[in-house]
Amino acid sequence: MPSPKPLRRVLIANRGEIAVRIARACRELGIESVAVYSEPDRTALHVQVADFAYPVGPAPSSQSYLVVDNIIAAAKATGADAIHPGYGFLAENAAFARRCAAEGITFVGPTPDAIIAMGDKVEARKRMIAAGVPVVPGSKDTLRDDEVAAEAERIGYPVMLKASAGGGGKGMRMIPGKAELASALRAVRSEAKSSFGDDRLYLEKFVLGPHHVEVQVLADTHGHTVHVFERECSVQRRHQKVIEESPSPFIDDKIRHAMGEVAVKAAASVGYVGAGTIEFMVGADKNFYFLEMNTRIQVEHPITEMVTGIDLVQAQLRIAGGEPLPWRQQDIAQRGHAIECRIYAEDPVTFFPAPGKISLLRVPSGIGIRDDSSVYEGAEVTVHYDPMISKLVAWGADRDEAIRRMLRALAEYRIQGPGANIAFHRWVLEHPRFRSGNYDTNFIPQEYKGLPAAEDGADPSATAIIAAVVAMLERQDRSTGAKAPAQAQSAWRANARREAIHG
Amino acid sequence: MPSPKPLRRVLIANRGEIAVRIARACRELGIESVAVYSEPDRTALHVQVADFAYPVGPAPSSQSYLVVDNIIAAAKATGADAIHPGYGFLAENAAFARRCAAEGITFVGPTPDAIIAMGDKVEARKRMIAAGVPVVPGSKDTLRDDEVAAEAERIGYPVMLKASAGGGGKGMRMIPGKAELASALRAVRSEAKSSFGDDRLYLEKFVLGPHHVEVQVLADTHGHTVHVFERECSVQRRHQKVIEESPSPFIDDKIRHAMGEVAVKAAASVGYVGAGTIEFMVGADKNFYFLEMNTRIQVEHPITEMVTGIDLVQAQLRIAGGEPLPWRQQDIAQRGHAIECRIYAEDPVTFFPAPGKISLLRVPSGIGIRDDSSVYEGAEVTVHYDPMISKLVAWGADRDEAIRRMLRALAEYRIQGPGANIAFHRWVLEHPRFRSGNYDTNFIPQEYKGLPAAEDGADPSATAIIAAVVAMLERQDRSTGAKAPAQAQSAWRANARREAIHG
Amino acid sequence: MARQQDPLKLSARVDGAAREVEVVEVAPHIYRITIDGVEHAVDARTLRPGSFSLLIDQHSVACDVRTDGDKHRVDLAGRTIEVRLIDTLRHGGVAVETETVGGPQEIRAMMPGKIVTVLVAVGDAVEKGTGVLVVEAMKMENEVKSAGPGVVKEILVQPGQAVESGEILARLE
Amino acid sequence: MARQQDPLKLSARVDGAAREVEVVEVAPHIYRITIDGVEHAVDARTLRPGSFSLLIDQHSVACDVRTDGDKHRVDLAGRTIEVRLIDTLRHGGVAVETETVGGPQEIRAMMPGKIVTVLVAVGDAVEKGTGVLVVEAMKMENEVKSAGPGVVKEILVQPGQAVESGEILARLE
Repeated sequence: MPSPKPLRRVLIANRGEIAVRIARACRELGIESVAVYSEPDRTALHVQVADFAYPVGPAPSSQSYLVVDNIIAAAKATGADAIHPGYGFLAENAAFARRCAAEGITFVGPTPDAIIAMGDKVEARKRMIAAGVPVVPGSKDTLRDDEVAAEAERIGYPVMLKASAGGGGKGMRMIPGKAELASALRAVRSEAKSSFGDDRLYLEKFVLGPHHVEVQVLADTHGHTVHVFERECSVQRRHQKVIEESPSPFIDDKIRHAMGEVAVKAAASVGYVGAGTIEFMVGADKNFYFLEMNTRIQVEHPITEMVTGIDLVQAQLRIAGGEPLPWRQQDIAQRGHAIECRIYAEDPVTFFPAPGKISLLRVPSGIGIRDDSSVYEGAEVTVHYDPMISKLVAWGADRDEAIRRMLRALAEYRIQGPGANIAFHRWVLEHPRFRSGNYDTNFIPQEYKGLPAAEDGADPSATAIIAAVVAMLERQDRSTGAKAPAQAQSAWRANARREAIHG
Repeated sequence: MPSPKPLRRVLIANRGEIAVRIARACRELGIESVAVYSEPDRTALHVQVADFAYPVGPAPSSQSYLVVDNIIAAAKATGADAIHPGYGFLAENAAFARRCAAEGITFVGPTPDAIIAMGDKVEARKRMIAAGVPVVPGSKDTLRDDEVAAEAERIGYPVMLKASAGGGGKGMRMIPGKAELASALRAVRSEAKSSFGDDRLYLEKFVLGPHHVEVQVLADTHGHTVHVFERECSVQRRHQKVIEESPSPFIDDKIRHAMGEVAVKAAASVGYVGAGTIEFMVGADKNFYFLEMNTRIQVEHPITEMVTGIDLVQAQLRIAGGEPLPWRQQDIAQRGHAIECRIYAEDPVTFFPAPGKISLLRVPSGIGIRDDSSVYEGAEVTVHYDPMISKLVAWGADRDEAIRRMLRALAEYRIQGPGANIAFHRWVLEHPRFRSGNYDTNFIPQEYKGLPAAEDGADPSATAIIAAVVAMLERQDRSTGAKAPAQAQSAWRANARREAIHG
Repeated sequence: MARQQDPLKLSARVDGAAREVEVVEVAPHIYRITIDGVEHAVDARTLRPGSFSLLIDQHSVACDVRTDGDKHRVDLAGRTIEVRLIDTLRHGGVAVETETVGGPQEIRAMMPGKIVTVLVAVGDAVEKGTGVLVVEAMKMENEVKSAGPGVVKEILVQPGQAVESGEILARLE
Repeated sequence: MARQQDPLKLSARVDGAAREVEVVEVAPHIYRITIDGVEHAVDARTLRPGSFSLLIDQHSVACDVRTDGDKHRVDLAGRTIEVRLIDTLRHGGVAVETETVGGPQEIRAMMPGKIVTVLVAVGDAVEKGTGVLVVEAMKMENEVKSAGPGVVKEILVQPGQAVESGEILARLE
């Protein structure tokens, strides 16, 4: 790979909010950015905020964002000297990183070897054991369909079935017992294939009452590695992170620093360069085990930026440009508390994806609020990609202030067209178990029984009825689609007006 | 006034972004908020974000927001137990504060006596001299029209003519010499009358090359006063602040702490309670003089919140509720750097107010960006009130990062309908004198000669021509207002399409 | 007010319950709305089609409403409540239910997507909540469940097939 | 491309300069636009009326355009540029100027507001930039200046009077 030189023009091999995030970091560093887009993404926000844009194919990511040749061709055509992969898509694809090097393009991320070492979950487990990093007991290697049942019995249910190439909560499922094995196997293999183009699977012992706590690391090309503290990611639905916070309310400073040191050791053991995340499972007993390393920027990175003041994406670009880290470990400190709510385009009740054209969008702002969005009013949330609309982040001087600020922001958030999980987030943030800070990954599965019918005290149905009546009458004011009842009511209204004048 | 008790329901006697700001602070503290609105403000944002809303009169503020009886009546009708005045309007009206006390309503601010002592600039000067706080030489008392000329001669031109009740950059004018005296006198008296209902004036020596640096203070009802560091406010146009930053790039830590101590002394000398700001004039020689104290929350308070992590409006509400300050002076620290750009609805070239209905609004967001807005898409910016649309704030780990981040945000900011001074802000932030951090209040008057025709390298006119051509052709796609040339071009287009197919 | 016209009488259905509604327009955009005898003073402004700022007895409420015939989906701060409004004058005071009660059940796609697997066969007996098919959309798999007990009568799709939102996937009886 | 139709020929006026423009539509929303001989590949999408996302030779440009007849006010990242487009086929290649050059000058209100003072009297000689009136709007006073030298012929307003945007306040000759 070419020796690091300051980046001049960076192609962003991604879409959505992370592509917007990277374009912003580039602009702030005086680096030009190149967006790539699939056909339905021509008018997507990431295309509008970048300096340049280039098409890479039709809607399916398997024919556009995942096609290495198309991405490389776009980089050549636009004269990009570097590629930032974001997360997902080609972010943890070693062959792609190697291809970039072969083409003389700087890959903003670790070396192909580090990606292979960590990207393959089974490989990583072996490496970590060797490096003396604690790991969760599980299968030594990947498994064929006919091997899974026996291995599951050996480890003992409940077990976790995981895609070897998986990550970010995708391609994994908890299997409580033999009965659920077959359907889980089918689902995870298909999800692994469609999401990562690699359907190899392995099993891990399922730790009960586990916390998912991850540690952010940064490593430069001069051999320096630091950790940027932790993120608590235990609010999960179907193993999908929904809300993250930093610092973790579960661990104390002693464990915090111990995990940080282990994270640095884990990263250094594979010669890691750039921004990466070490995911740990922390048991109720506060013992922590290495789960996996994500060799890329993380969806939830903003909460770390809010509490440390460090711009992680700018750091990625500077590191890729050959700059040394400007901080020693002791220069990095947490201040206050940050929470992230992932706003998904989904039905608020069924959680089914609910795409659509955004007809109204009012995003909260003001003190302590950050919104990393992929959309704008008039944008289309399509069925082709992840349903994440934006990441809403709140910072507070302490955890309680951050929670109350987030609730304020969620109350201001208005979106029409796609569905959105605003009400679900409010339910979580108002839940005593979350408020106490003492929750694990079982929180949602155990506590969530659907949204409560009414909010404390208020009579939402009376308000809803009034809103509906107003909508009916005001709609007729605009005299659109006048129908029988409309006429009747218009007559009633004319009469009302007359009376009002004479009365 | 009633002995402090936790606030339950706060009426916000204001409009625009500060009313929205206060409603947010209330919600975050679990306090109910009551908005008041003039007729054209019925659908203003501050009405929508509050829990309750009550009308206070027609458009002119002299018949609505400034009418004490209407505000008190609104508080009674909605059962508010406290009133937050924001800034401007009744914020520094001692009679109003006294009336609140008489009605048993908590006034979120200092005592009437403190308002009088500081609100009257001439009074304040006397008090500060007595307290040993350095002040700018000037007239001992307010002046009649026939006295001004003689007094100006005595002090020596250039002089500053100021409204005794003035503040916030309003009701003041620099007079270079005798010739300009008459017109300045007329203008300032009328502005003072219309803005403050009090046209008393006084004169001050005009300090050359001055910096406007102000210090934020907080004082509780238990006798504790702290300062929350400074804001540099020297980027002014017609004595109107346009951009503020914190920390000040002009002063060093020694002066920073000295000013902080003097500010605390000044506030304590009048038994100040709540949030207030001591404005200083700092000469090129770094000597500083007390200018005035604003006995209210300041427009530019967010930059202090960004660097200290202290929510000043929440602090006001807690103090009014009788809570002691939770910090000692040594607990308060500055972290990083924050800049505020005031987005005004004005013609980008002439700076004349340019109101209108907002047909498009795209507000920047993402890392380090805060927007305190008074509008939404579809809202009307009326001619009746201040032209400020929003306050855009950028935080960075250092001053350079904050500036580059703000430039990124300004590049994303899109608003159609009213005019906006986006391009002007970009000009300031890109100006070497601003970038150097070594600028005083003469910066704009001396440097600004209108916006540069073209930006570095780019050919904006070619881009503009292309945009115009597209607008012309796409407009005809929507076949609106088809006219002669439209027909011609449509024919041409039909032909083009045919060719494209057969060609 | 001394005199006034007859109020508009409506029956509102929300959360299964029926509520009596009377509406009087006092002035343009100003209404007096009575629900089960409880009167509310309402000041209603349309910010844009379907988006409103309401003042209900001084309470400020922002809401968005999607109207489809007599069905109104009301979004209150992220919480969606469906309200049906029936003009009782028109229906002689009887609210007409249009939802199918009982009878053969249709399993429909909740969103556009691709069929991953069919979990049942024709003739299978299913319980309420039994998984019938797995649909993939937006890179996530979603199990479509039976809304009630029944027997699979017909399966109209097969794995790999793309389906539209609302499309009928299977029939039960 | 082998064959193509005749390009649309336009004359563009921006910053006083006239520039020759040729437009060829290659496909819907895809144009080849030549300005003074320099060719640009343009992919233009309308996000909403007057708001566009352009790709000009791979450069991504977001812009908003307000069109009034042949005048187009183009907003590029907060910078406003006025462009006049004249169909040269229609005008035989001659761009017609409509701005009044010289002649009696009219002083107009730049915004709605209230007259605070009149600074001149009929018969006064004024220079370019001489203050003629003071108008208050949005709580700020703004001096309306003369755009060129002349003599005050007529004053149509008086202090305290409310004026509309564009209203004529005074005439010079």
